[in-house]
Amino acid sequence: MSDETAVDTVDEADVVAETDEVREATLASLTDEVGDGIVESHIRPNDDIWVRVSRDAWVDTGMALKSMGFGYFSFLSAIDWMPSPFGRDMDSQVDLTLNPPEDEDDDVVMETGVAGGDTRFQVFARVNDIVNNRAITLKADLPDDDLSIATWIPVYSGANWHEREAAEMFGIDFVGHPNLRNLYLPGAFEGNPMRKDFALLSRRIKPWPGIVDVEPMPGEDEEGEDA
Amino acid sequence: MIAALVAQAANPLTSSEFDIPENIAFAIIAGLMLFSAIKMVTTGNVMHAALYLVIVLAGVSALFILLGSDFVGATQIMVYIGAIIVLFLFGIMLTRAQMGDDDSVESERRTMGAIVGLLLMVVMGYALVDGFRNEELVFGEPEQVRYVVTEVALGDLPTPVRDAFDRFDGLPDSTMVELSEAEVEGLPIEVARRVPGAELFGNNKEIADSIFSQYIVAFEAVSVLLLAALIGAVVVARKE
Amino acid sequence: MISILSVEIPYWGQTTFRVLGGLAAVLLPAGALVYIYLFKLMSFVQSRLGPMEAGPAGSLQLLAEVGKAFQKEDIFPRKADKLVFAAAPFVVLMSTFLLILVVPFGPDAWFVNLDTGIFFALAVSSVSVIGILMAGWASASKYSLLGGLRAAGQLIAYELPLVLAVMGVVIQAGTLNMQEIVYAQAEGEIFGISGIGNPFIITQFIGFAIFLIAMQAELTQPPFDMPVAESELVSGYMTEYSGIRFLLFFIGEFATAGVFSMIASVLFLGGWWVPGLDPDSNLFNILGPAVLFGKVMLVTFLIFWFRFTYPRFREDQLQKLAWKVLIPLSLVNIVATGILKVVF
Amino acid sequence: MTTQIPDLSEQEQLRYISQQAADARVNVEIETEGMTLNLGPQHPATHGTLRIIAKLDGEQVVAAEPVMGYMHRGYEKLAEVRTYPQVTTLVNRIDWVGSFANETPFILAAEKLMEVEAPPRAQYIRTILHEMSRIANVILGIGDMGVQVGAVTPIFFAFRDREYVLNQIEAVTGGRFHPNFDRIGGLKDDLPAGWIQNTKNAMEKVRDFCDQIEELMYGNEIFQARTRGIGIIPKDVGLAYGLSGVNIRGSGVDWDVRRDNMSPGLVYDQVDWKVWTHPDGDSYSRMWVRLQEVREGTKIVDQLLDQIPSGPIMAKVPRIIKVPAGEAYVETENPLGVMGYYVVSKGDLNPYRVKIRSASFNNVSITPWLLKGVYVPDIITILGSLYFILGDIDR
Repeated sequence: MSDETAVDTVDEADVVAETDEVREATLASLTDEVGDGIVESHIRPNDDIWVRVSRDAWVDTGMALKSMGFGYFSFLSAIDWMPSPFGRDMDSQVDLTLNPPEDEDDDVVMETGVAGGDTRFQVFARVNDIVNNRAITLKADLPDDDLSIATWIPVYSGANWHEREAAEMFGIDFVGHPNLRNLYLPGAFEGNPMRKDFALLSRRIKPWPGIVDVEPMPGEDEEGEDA
Repeated sequence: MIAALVAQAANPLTSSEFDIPENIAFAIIAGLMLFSAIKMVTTGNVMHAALYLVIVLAGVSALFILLGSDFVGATQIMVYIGAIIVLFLFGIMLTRAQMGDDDSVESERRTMGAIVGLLLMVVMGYALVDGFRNEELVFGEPEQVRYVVTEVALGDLPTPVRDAFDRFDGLPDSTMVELSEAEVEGLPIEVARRVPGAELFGNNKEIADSIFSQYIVAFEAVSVLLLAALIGAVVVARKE
Repeated sequence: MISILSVEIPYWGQTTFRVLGGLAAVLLPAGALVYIYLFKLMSFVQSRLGPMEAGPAGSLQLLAEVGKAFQKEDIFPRKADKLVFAAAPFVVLMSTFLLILVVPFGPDAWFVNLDTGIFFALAVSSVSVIGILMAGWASASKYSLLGGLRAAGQLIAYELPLVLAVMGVVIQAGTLNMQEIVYAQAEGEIFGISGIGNPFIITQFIGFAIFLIAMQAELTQPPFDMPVAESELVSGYMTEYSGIRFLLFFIGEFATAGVFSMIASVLFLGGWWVPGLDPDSNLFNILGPAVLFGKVMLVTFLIFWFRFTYPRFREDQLQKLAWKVLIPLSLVNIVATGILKVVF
Repeated sequence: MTTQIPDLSEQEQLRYISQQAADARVNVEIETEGMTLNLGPQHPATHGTLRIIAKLDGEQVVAAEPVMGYMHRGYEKLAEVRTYPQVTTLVNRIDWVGSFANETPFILAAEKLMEVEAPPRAQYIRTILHEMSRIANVILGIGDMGVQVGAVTPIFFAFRDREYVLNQIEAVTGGRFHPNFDRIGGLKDDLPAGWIQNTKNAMEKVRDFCDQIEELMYGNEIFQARTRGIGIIPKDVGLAYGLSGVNIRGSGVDWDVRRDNMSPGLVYDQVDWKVWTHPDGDSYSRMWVRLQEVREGTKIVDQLLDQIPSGPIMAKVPRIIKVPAGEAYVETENPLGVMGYYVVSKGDLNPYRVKIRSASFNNVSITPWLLKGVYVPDIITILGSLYFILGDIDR
């Protein structure tokens, strides 16, 4: 998942080199603070920085970042890396002919995104340093048998609602959260809707029409009739 | 203008004509007051009790107005309904604004209360009767009565009446003037018509006169007392 | 109003006339206010047209609204205190009808010529508080309760500047009788210049301003409309009302605006009298109501202008305004008036 | 690890101090029986279906808790089963008052993953439309604030002048509310003839609106009395809660994504404009900054209109869009604050995961802290000055 570093144009290279320094320095100072809490990191030059930390270092990393000037809390959420067991089986036939699923093999391979990952669920958050215009995306793996992580509320008060949302949507327990009730869903709702194995009911009932009307590109008027 | 006044004066409400509606009104008001007063002490709902009290007090005010003392009537409305009852309701709403009957207002000493009330009524009734024992209840013959004297008849007035007009120099030509009964003796009704019910009590002028002359000390004493109560209330409320 | 008829009318006939006259004197200005100001002027201020469909330029909209209210279901909240809930709008409206009693419409056109007219008016105007508190409590709704409490607090607070503002006029006129206040203005003179009389708005301008502000608060109109603040308390004490009872509150609001403006016109603008004309002229018995109505429209224009453009105070700011600004100012006004009265 | 302990305690100190400040606003001296007031979900003040459970002591709020979810539509889940172009239709409905601005960050994120860039003309038009939807939204927010404080007229002015902007958006996109006009790699269509001049006229009217509303509302003593010193958000509290846009600039933080963190695909760096801040952090300062932003917005639009280059409006992108695997986060300065999309792609037709970072969600999350100790009427003005759209909270 690290092929984004491929730079196509030449003139961008010097810009890349320059901004890289900033981000490398950020990463370096974070490493100083957190030490071996950092599992993996990834820098997309001139764009963004991802750091994966261990679950135990989650709060420490947050505090370290805050002391480094990343005082702005942007968001916190989670991601389920397990491919949906339903795949695209409810897509319309047109879509499936146009874009046949690439790997037909039945064993579900779990691939994780930038900065890697080992487990199914990953918590990720983003904080900004608004003075120096830096931002960093943090990730932390959650072991499959213990979906819990320490709350970030003592670090960033704004994490409160984000954690509640992640808790109800993914079933993650934020240890130390004062009020981990459902934010959006009714109190008695069963299931965690954002998990990949939570079926989207409307899709199960009625197949999606799919790409029925691909609009012509501007300039190539009305040529796409054959679709 | 003159014609109108003549018409007004020429069609006075004779006593018999006036008394019927007055008495009917009194009966209605008194009945309503009695009913409300009884309901007020028997209802189990504090809010209703306060609202029944409003009816009683409004009835008192209506009776005052019926007797022609509209100043006292208006004061009754302003002080009791506009201020005190509003305060009651305010307090009730702030503290125990619950719907329906409140069992805690049921008191076991109701009979005691009734006895005390009856005794009080007897005492007050006796005081009233005793106080007016030697008074002859004569309507319309106090010392000074209000009369409407019309302009057209001014020239025909006997001297004492003209003197009375001189006394009220500066008043419009035709207005209500206060004359003693003797001064209008024998005047034709077109000239001077008694304003019904406008006896010399309960009007602002007389009340002001008596408060600021005869009862000035009492009035000031009460004012100081009220001021002290006000300051005390502020001190109590602002516990430090 | 009755006495100008030279025929003999029995007492019950007079009473009927008075009741009908009272209804007309309250409801006609209220309707005019709602259509001209609330529907049309407000729309003009807000760059829209307002009602246009019912009748020419929407002139029958008012009837349509009343008809609509009559058709609606008269809903009682389940936990409401039914009797009090039902009676509350009538109490509010009753206060308005009691107010109209003492307003003179011409030299001989009045309902009751009370000696203590203005005092009576101020007294009965406080009755509407009871109705509002009843509505707020009996609705069994928190919005209503809060609205009722706010209304009571506000109405009590502004009763004072209202009364004190009137005191200046009373001192200057030397009477509480509304009719005689008109005469005092018609026959008065300003610092020796006679002929055009002395509308008290000139000498009692501070009083007039205080009276208008306090009146605005008594009417719970913006910027003093926290009791019905729609963005916080939905509709305050009127929240649970619907249909005909809501209409009664609505009528009460605008009828009271009209009647209060009548009182303001009588006190400060000379009532039914027009400067330069003889107040004793029989003409005013016919013209008087129209003149008064014109003055009412002037006063209400001010009220509604504020209503359309001003945001609303907070409850504590409103109380501060009453106790710290208006009341001291009106006391100063009274003292100044008293001194000037003695001096001149 | 030892070096950060002083810093850490400082942070905690700050948090403690702000918490104390919030507690101190509650008058605990007079104890009366509390009352729980339920504002909403259907309430005139919440312009939508936000519900606020407020525990009152008299008219003072002891604790307030917003309850959302009455309008939760699950766009993050729905986006996972739609193709990339179809997602714009969904996200249009997030902040429905400034719809076009919702599309921009998502499209930019997809473009970033695909490593395509829209042609310059498309970038200019995109920026213009983005800014115009900002204007259309913020105008309404200003008028709405008038309603919250009880003035009925400003909202009508706002609706009237917003219409001019919406007409222009409609003239390009064909949709007043939900343009759905942004495409990966460019725009759906070019500008219609005469649009530039008409838009300039519309901007002129918006500037007139700003002057009018400044006189009618901002200059009013009562408005100032209702908003000054009310709902103060200190800088660091605002940052910790992730407030963005006007709400953080009203607290004196000079941070605007348009200027500081500009994404490729928008051309805010080509024009001359100013980021306004206000040091007070109260309701009034937020509304004041909002008004200045509308003025700046009209300036931006005017300048961009003068500079629009000619050329194509669509880059070469395949007919059926498959986005290469990767992750990208793009945020833009939307009317309500910073809106960002964290898009995870696995090289498929559909995004694998879309995290929508909507501005109002963060902005409203401060309310439990902010509403503590205020009076009931101030709840309304504070909420009005935070200016949120329910769709932007619930998504």
